[in-house]
Amino acid sequence: MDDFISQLQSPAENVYGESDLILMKKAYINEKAAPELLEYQTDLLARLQDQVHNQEDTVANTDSTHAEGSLVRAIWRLELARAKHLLRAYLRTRLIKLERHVTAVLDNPAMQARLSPLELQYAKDYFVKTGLHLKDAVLAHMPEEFNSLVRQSNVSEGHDMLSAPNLEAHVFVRVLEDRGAVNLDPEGDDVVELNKDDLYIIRYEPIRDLLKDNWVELV
Amino acid sequence: MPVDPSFSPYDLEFFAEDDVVKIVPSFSLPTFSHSSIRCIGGAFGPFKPNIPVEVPLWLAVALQKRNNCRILQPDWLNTETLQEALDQEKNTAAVFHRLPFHYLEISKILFLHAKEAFGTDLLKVKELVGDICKVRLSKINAGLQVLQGPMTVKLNNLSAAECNVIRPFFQGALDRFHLLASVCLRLLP
Amino acid sequence: MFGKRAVDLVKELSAAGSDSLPPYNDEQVRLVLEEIAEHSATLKELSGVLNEKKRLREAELEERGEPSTSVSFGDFPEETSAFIVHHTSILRNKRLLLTYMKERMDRIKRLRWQQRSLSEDTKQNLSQAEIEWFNTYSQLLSGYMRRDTGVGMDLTLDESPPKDPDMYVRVLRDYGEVAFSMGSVVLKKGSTHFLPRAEADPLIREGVLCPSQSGPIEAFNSSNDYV
Amino acid sequence: MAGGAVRGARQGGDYYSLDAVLAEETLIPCMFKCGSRGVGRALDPSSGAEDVKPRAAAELPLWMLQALTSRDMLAVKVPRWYGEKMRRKIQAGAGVENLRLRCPYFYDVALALHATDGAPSVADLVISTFRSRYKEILTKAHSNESPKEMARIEALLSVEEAALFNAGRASLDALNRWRFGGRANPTRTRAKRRLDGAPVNGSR
Repeated sequence: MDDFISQLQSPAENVYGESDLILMKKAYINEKAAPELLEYQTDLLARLQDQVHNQEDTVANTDSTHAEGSLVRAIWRLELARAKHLLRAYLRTRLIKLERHVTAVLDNPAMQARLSPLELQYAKDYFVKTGLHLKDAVLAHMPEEFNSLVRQSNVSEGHDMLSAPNLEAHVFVRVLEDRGAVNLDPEGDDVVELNKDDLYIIRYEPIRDLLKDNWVELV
Repeated sequence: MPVDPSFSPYDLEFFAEDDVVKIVPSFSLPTFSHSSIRCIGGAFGPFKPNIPVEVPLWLAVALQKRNNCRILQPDWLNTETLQEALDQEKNTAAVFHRLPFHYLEISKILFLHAKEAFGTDLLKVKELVGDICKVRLSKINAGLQVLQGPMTVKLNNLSAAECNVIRPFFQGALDRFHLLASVCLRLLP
Repeated sequence: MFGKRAVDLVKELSAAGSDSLPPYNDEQVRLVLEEIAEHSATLKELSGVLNEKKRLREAELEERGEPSTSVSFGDFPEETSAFIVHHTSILRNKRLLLTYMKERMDRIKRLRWQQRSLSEDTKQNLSQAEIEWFNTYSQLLSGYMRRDTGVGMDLTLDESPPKDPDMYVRVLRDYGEVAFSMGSVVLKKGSTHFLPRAEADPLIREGVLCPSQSGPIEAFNSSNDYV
Repeated sequence: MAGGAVRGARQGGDYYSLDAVLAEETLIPCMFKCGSRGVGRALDPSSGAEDVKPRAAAELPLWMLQALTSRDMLAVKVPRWYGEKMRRKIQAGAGVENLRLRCPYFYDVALALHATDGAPSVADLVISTFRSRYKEILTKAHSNESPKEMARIEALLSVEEAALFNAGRASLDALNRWRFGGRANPTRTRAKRRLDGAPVNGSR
């Protein structure tokens, strides 16, 4: 009977399906390759962190004194290490990008909305602490008209000291679904045909929305 | 300092370990349901002695290291298929033969941990993979040498390692071409 | 040339390379701030002169019964251009000073990703405020990584992908019997064993073991005791 | 910082970028269209005069130009390294020119000058230069020349080109070390890590 059930449960469903781990890997690759911060994968992170905690409990509660348990436990531990590595790498990549573009992110409500609550708090604290250090060392000793951290002087038009991500940078992109012609410039003079499985080096800006909507993935 | 958009070859190896290979287990797990291992990434198995099953590469290697399975040679990683791929690669300047996206990583891992799978062909297979990689890299180079300005470059069938190795240079060069050209365009009346 | 001192600060960092932290140049920073103060004083003076000239010109025109609204600072290019030169020099000095500080802060930050505290050698090269910045940043990062209030993971760990928790090792010299978590093993020179990585690591560092790619062939069929 | 220059190719550069601020130190030949009070000694020490006279020539750093040219107080001359002689050399084959010697930030300075002055010829020239040198940079970056030869080549390149050249070399080195390095996964000591926490073998 067991045999029969296991036959029904073809490994294909499990092995080939997009598990949360595979989704996490893709989210990490996209995040690392994109010049700007992407949307925080709230649900995916929550699910995967849950699964990691559950699995850790299972490992702790599995008898490893016999060979069978010890083998399975080793496999679980290896997979857990892989899952945690991905989670850490994803969060680390985002944190480094967040620090780099913190002023530009905080200056833009749409960018702020892409952060997790913890990241948003971190960004605010980081900005304040960085600003305090720069103020103590430099800005407080400058004439008043020049002592802003976001404007070069009080005659600056707007915030002219931000470090914004370079959306014109090129990225490697793979097309996931046939999309057809896509304009690369506003005039529509430069058009590229995006078909499934195509691989391109392309400017990030024109494919920004396609990435968000899962038409393409970064490589 | 920008976030480095490149991965290290070891990162790519890590990514490749999710690809599936076929193994022949030499064990079963009678006390586990369906003789399978329920992991975060799915339930792997069933593991029955001498009944082939597909598992991710990381699991295959871990089992093999513990003498619990034999990894089977993948279909695309044998002398005939590779020889064919190499010939095609040589005969077409602009087109790249379709290989697994992680062909270099997978073959490196298998050459290290599953030598037995290749039997006496091991050296020949290794050599073919090396030749294919060499031909492809020089084709990529030749293709990219003709770059004359800002453009979107199609790279169909390039592998992960190949993309990664050209990434820093070509992203930088294309960024530069684009920047220079966009300034020039603004000159036009 | 204006801004020379400040650019020397940035050149110091650039020449040292992104992996090192030259001593904090307190004196030079102070001199740059002084230069900025001088520019600022000159700006005030020039702006006084310009306003006075403009007022006089306007009065002159009004006296002649001509419209005076068209008078602008641009009518006095000698003072206006000097004003611009000083103003731009302040902006330049500000950018260079902040670039110097921020680049140093970035390098100090990266130290936190490698080590929890600063070595005495490194401290020698930092200002008091920079040492405080390291601590501030360290607290910030630790807060983000904390289990109760943060993500609950130490992000500074494992830059490289994880390995199998167990590994093959070859014994380099006779070491006798050692108790491992999975049982006791006699470490005899030349023999190969499959051990928990964390427990083998200290012995590898000691030179007793070295990592090995695979196990002994004879073991190939021997461990299927739960088939 | 090599990585910054590769990834950060953009107009004006980041406010806090070391390379961007250093590029703006480049001295450009100019002519004052009007006099300027009290800045003579600072801007042109050789003149020895307090004030700058109208039509006075001076070499001013890039960062100072825009504010003056936009008010028509300064005329910018095309620096010699973008001049007619250079143009002829480029046409004859730019591969051999030592750009580092002429202007370390050959491309970024051109873009900034162009933004300041709208000199079309300069933008045009640097595009041809990059186009004709690009292939050589790529080929050499992926060649098996000796370290000495590599250093010699790098010394001929502008800072922007050198960043590309080194990035290309580093990623190929990383691939080859991984493929032929012998060890399956070399242990990376924490001390060996780069300051930004990225693995040492990460290609830039």
